[in-house]
Amino acid sequence: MKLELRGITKRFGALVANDHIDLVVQPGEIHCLLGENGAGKSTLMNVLYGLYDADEGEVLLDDEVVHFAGPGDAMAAGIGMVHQHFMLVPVFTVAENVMLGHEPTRGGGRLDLEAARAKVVEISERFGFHVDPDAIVEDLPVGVQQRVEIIKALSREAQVLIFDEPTAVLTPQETDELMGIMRQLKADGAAIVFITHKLREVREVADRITVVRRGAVVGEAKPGSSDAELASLMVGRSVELTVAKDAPRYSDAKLEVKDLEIVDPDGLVLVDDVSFTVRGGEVLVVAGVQGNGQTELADALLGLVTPSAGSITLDGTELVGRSVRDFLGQGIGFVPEDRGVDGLVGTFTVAENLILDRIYGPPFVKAGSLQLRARDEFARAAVEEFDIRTQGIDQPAGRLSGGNQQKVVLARELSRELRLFVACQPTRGVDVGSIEFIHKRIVATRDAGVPVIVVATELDEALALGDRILVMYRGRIVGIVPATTPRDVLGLMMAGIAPEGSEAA
Amino acid sequence: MSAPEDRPAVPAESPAAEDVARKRTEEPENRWSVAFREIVGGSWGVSVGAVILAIIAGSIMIVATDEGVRAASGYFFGRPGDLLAAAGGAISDAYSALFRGAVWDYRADSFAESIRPLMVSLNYATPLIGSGLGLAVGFRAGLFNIGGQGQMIFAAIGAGWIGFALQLPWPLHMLLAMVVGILAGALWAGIAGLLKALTGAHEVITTIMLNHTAYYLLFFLLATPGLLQAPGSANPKTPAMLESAQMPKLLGSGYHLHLGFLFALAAVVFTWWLMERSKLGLTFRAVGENPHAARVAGIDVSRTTVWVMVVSGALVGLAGVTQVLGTSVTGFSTDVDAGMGFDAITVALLGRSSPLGVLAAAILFGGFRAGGATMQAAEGIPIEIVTVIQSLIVLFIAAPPLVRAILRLPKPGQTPRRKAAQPAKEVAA
Amino acid sequence: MSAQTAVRSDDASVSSTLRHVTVTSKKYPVVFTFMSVVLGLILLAAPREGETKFRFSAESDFFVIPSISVPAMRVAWVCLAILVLATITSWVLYARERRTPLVLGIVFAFAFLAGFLSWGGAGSVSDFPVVRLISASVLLAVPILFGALGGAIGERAGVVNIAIEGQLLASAFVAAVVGSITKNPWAGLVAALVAGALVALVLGAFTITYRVNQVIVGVVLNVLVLGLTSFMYTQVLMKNADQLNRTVRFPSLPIPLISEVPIIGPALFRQSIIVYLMYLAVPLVWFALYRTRWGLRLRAVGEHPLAADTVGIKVERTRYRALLIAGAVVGFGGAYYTLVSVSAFNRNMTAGAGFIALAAVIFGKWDPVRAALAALLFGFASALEGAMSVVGSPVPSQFMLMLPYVVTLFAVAGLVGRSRAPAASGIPYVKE
Amino acid sequence: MKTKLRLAAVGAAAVLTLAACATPPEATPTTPAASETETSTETETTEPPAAAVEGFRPCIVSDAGGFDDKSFNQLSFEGLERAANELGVEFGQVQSNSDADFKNNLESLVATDCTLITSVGFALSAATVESALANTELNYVLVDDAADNDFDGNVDAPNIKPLLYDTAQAAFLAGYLAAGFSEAGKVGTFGGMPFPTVTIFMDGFKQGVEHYNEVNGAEVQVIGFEGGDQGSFTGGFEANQDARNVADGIIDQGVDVILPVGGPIYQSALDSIADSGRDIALIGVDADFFVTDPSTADVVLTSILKQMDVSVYDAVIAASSGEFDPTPYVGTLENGGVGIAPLHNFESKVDAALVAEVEQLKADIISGAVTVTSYLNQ
Repeated sequence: MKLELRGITKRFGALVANDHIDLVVQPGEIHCLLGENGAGKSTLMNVLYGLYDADEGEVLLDDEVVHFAGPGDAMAAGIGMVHQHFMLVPVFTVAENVMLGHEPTRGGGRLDLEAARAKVVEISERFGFHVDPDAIVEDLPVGVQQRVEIIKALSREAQVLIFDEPTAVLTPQETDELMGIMRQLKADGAAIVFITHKLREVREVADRITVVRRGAVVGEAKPGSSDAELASLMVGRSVELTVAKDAPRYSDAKLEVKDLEIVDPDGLVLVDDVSFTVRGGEVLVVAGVQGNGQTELADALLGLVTPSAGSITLDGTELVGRSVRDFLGQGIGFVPEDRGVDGLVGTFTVAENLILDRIYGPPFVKAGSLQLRARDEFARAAVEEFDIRTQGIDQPAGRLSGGNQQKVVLARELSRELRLFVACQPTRGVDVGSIEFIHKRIVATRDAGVPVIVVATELDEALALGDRILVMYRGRIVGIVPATTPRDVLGLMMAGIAPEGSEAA
Repeated sequence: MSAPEDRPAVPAESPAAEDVARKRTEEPENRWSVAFREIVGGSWGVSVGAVILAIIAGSIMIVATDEGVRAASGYFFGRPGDLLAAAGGAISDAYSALFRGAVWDYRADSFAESIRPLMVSLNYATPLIGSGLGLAVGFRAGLFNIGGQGQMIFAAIGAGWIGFALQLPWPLHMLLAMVVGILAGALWAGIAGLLKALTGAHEVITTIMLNHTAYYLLFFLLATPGLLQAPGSANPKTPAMLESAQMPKLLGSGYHLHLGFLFALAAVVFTWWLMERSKLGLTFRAVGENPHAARVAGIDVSRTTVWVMVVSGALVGLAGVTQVLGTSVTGFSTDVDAGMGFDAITVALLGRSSPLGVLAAAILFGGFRAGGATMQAAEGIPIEIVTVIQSLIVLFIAAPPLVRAILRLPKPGQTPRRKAAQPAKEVAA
Repeated sequence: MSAQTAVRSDDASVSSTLRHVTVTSKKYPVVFTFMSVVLGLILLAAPREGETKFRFSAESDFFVIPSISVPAMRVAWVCLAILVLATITSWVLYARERRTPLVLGIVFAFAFLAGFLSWGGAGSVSDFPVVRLISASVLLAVPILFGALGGAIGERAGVVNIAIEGQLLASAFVAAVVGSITKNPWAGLVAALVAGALVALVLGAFTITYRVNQVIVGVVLNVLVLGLTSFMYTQVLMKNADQLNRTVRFPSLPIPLISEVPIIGPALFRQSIIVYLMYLAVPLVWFALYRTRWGLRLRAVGEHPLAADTVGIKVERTRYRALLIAGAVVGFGGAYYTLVSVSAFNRNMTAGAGFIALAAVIFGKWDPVRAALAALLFGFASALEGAMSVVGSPVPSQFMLMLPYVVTLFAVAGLVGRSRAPAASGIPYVKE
Repeated sequence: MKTKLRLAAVGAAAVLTLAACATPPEATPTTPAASETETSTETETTEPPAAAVEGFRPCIVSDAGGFDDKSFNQLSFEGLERAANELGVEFGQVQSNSDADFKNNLESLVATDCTLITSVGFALSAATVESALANTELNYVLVDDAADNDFDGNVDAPNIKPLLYDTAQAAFLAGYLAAGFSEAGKVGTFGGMPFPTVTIFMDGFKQGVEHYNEVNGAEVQVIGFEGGDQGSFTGGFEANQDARNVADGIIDQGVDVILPVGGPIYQSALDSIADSGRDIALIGVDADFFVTDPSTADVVLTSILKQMDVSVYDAVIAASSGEFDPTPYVGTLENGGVGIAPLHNFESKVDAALVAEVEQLKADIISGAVTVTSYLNQ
């Protein structure tokens, strides 16, 4: 089926998210929509999918104008979408999620679970997915969850498939597999829209590339274009693609983690016998596919979870069993994985968020009372220093863009006297400009002699930032390797295969 | 409330120029224009509309119960004017009685007499302020404290016992009774907080159960000689509070209003300071808005939960204390809470959980309670009508679009506002 | 390669390859210890004499099981011994990092009850009718159970229903009026369902369409319904009680054969149609929620409305429908008041049952079956209070009246603990 | 958006419709309830009321029970309403929701120029005294309390007439009658809440049964009351499943006479009796149920009368002609303020000898030969 968008314009109040965008996708073609976070790609696709009404313009399927009142219409017309934030009900099983909205029933509205299971098995066998139809979605690794999304789209015989930033949460291997799946779908005659900001992937699979910036199409690129060409087209200026950093100057071992074990309430061992050390002036990247224990390990480094065994010592002080506040008091800076959930109170102002973990004494609290002047002075300075784009320090933090939210968290954590800095996926969902900024700050922290731990799921980031890379798999350390390790070796490690001669776990 | 003179006259020629202008005049522009808009097109208009709508609904009920109207409706087709006149008369009689009972008795001879209803309203508002603040603190911290009844009862037990059983000079006696009462309220709420912190038991369940438990416990204490029961009496009622424990009347014995009202006002200020300016309040709000982020920021969520309930219970306790030491000084019985624990939920919600909002809502409700009695006494209007009007007001205030739709009020912010653009950015991101 | 990240039963899933250790909780032993101490203190502080009689059959039973008399204190001490043994076992298991089996909890509960009842009924002329205890538990639970089912449906769809109390009261009122006018309980029942749904409609209009805070609307609706029904009761019903407030109640319909089964038969199967409907309602609601298309969509809307929207489910419409059905379910509970329990409406006759139902919803972790069990537990505690007061137990009546609430408090704190609401419950769905 | 508005309009309309339903049916001017009360009371007082003095305005304030409590508030209200109607004067009424309302409600009545204010219930005692002392030119009637809050044995204000009822005396007779009537040898009672005004019925009833046992060497048992505050209580004054449960529990013990005390909860007992399928007699309280609620005609053995309507009526009539007499009134068997109602349908079922014994017992109580204890004479 051929998909065509003509002059799509979508406004949110004064903001023009999509400005007369035209796009044509032919059957059997992968059309890449390349653009930064916030360029309006997702908005465009949500218009196409019937989630938003376009203010102007029209959608054509096989040269006929169609109008979608909601996603139901879009799906019925043969459009499927794999959402960036998975549209899966976490407590449902795979089969339930796949059938939701077009459930096979036996008489009286009874669900035909058998049929739904069979469908899941059938599709997953067709593409070699290996997905258990009865697994609860929230228990599945993200990679598998994404397959469920794809199965969901395919189960409705979608002929136009939209992939919205699908690789953000995948391992390199999983990404490769996804590329394979996309090619397979293309061969089956599907029209595919592939939304991303990752240049490597674009060059790998795209048949055509459309670049959007600030809501408008800025041009088409050939699949053969270089990274630098694509990047400058996307951002509008030339971009530094690597992180500039000096050789590390290590001091003594500062952080020592020994035989750490973390058990969840059901008795699953999420972090299993993990030991490592980090020296001052060193960035240790904890790499791995999401859900392999890195989150819990990082949480333990702030006392958010109490390990069932093992020790964490910082400069010789044992921290296990202490409260989060004690951890903070020891000079640990922490950037959580999901800033919206763990990093910020969205309804609080920027100023309030900037002091949120510094309220245990002067200068921001005296005699139980908040010191507004000190707070606001600090906030203004931080906004300046970290280039936080906000209308003012009284703006609710939740209203900021992702990159600026992350800068608020970073500003709060880095403006304290630190003895350890832990950053979990610090650049997730952040625009290119902010990524550069955040990377620079992390490197600066390292250069100041602070031991730094970065949890990363993207190999690019791991390689760019790390001095050493610790790879975790199923709660255990696969190996700790230097940052010069080749990508494919790291990829294998992330899948649990230890290379010859790596540091002992 | 004046016209927004401070509004910048800088024409927005280019976005950049507008940006600069905005930055420079940010504070005054915000404050004045927002207030102006709210009064004209926004929430004030809606509030007035809500009251009007609720009063119309109340009128229907008033007309339905009025004898004169019923008589006139018997011969409606003969003389329709009579029915309308009777209905109009009944409605205006009822609402003027409400006004006379709640705000200003224009029939009274002297100013001193005329102002008395307002004092009655404020007196009724006193416990609603305390309990409303208590619940509001809970709401802001994400806890739904339905336990106002139990906490007020416990405060009453504590304050009441001190109030008649000890011999101390004023004001020491009163202050001691207050402290004990407030602590008792805090303790009873703290149980729910502790249970939540330790076992995760949902506060809605525990506070409901604690309400009933406190009620029967009070009943037991009142019915058992030697405990709270007035000596020599068989009735479940306490003796009168000793003079030294009472909250003196503020304007002489002719008026209801007592010192408790000032304490309630102090509680408004305190709560504002607590929630907006104190460290503890910041942790309360952080836990309420986003417990995950609060934890990461080093805030002990469980401990904060207990503290929230304790503070909430203490404020509700203040309401119980003012009832016992100020309003029902002749002794109290099992319904000392007077349904305030539940009314407080509405008050807190109507006041949007802000201290000033709670104050306003409490005075509104106090006025209804005071005026309701006059409406009944003078016009024989059933008291339930007041309840209905009250709840309709809250419903309508809570749903501005509905009020606008019915009354065809203009929508606020017809001119594009900056705020409108904000969520869009998020969407686009 | 893919086999390692994907999940399949033959291949090892992530969870199965993770090491597993046993986690034990101190909850059971602590609760056991507490309860044992309580009974021990009661027995020591207030020993009583005489025998306690337990009756196991109703008067009209086909099979009559003889009543038994037991020496009260001796039995009570034996029960206490059992409690102590169970407590010790539980601590030992905890020390050995093993979980206390549910069976032990059930044994403990029974022993505690038997001990407490033996003590309470000592020397009384009255006996403990075990059959009645069971039937009263069920009957006292009826409005709460229907309320809880309705509440669970609403919350599953993402609407917190604080207005259960209002729905119960409104439907009790309407059932009384319509039932009295028509002299037909069926008409009253239908009217009650409509009334319940109508209150739900108002709730829906404000919360779904106007996105008003669901708690506000619920709380206010309770007040509104109480005001309106009290108003109508005093202004209309009281003046025409014969025509407007005297219903013909549903008769009790013994079910042939099973109603003759000892103990259970007379307790559970000599009831009115609404009680039988309740027996059916629990599995039916469970089935509807978990096994039908309606239920799947409803739960999806309550957990992740955006996801539901993206697959073409109309979120608001689904919520409205769920609320209306939930309101009708609550309506059954309201009808019970005036069409089964008592033949007339009176002011505020629900007396807070809706709030207990709300507690049952949470207690039951938003699951219809568990919520029903929670309602039954409350019913049981109330029934126990009634039975104890009839035998003239030495506990002051105020404390007896407290019993159901204290039991619930302990059950919630001791046994249930943290619960997880449907993710989108209480949050209006805003689609820009 | 249009559909949304429409939906909301429907919702609002639903609310308004509910409100509009409140219109009482105009076609039925004489309501049975009202006419019954009239007939019941008219038989008891026959003297025509004197003309009221200029400006006489009787008023009444309830306690938290409200005027529809089917108990003292309602009866007092009916007495006042009848007096006012006969006098052709307007009257004022205020219903209290709680303790906190008493003072203001009394003041509201004072402000509407009431000349006689009737307060119902012990809870209003202190507030009434306060109001009476502040408004010495007005008259007050206080139902069910001695208006003696300092317990010196005297009424605290000179312009209050306390109305008290030694209901235990009447309940004693009912207990004796019930014990004699019972074939099962078991009679039962339960109350709404353990208030003294409730337990006094249960207490007198129990004493009556015990007296019967003593006199006749019988062993009739009382189920549901142990004395003091211990007994079966429903925990409220609503006729609902809680009340049903308590009634069912007592009936299940095999009683054949039951005395429910506390406003509407007798309705639960009534339905409980109906569902038990047995012949169980019910004893009414406050008013003669046979008259006030004809649906009880087949089961009501007798009623323990507490003639609040009559004494309030009498007090109002007296005050209307300027003859207000603040002497405390204690309703007893002797002055007819309390008593037991005729047996009506049970006349044929009760042994004439037993009726005679009850009559004799009444005389003995009046003469003091038999003493009945209650909180009023302790």
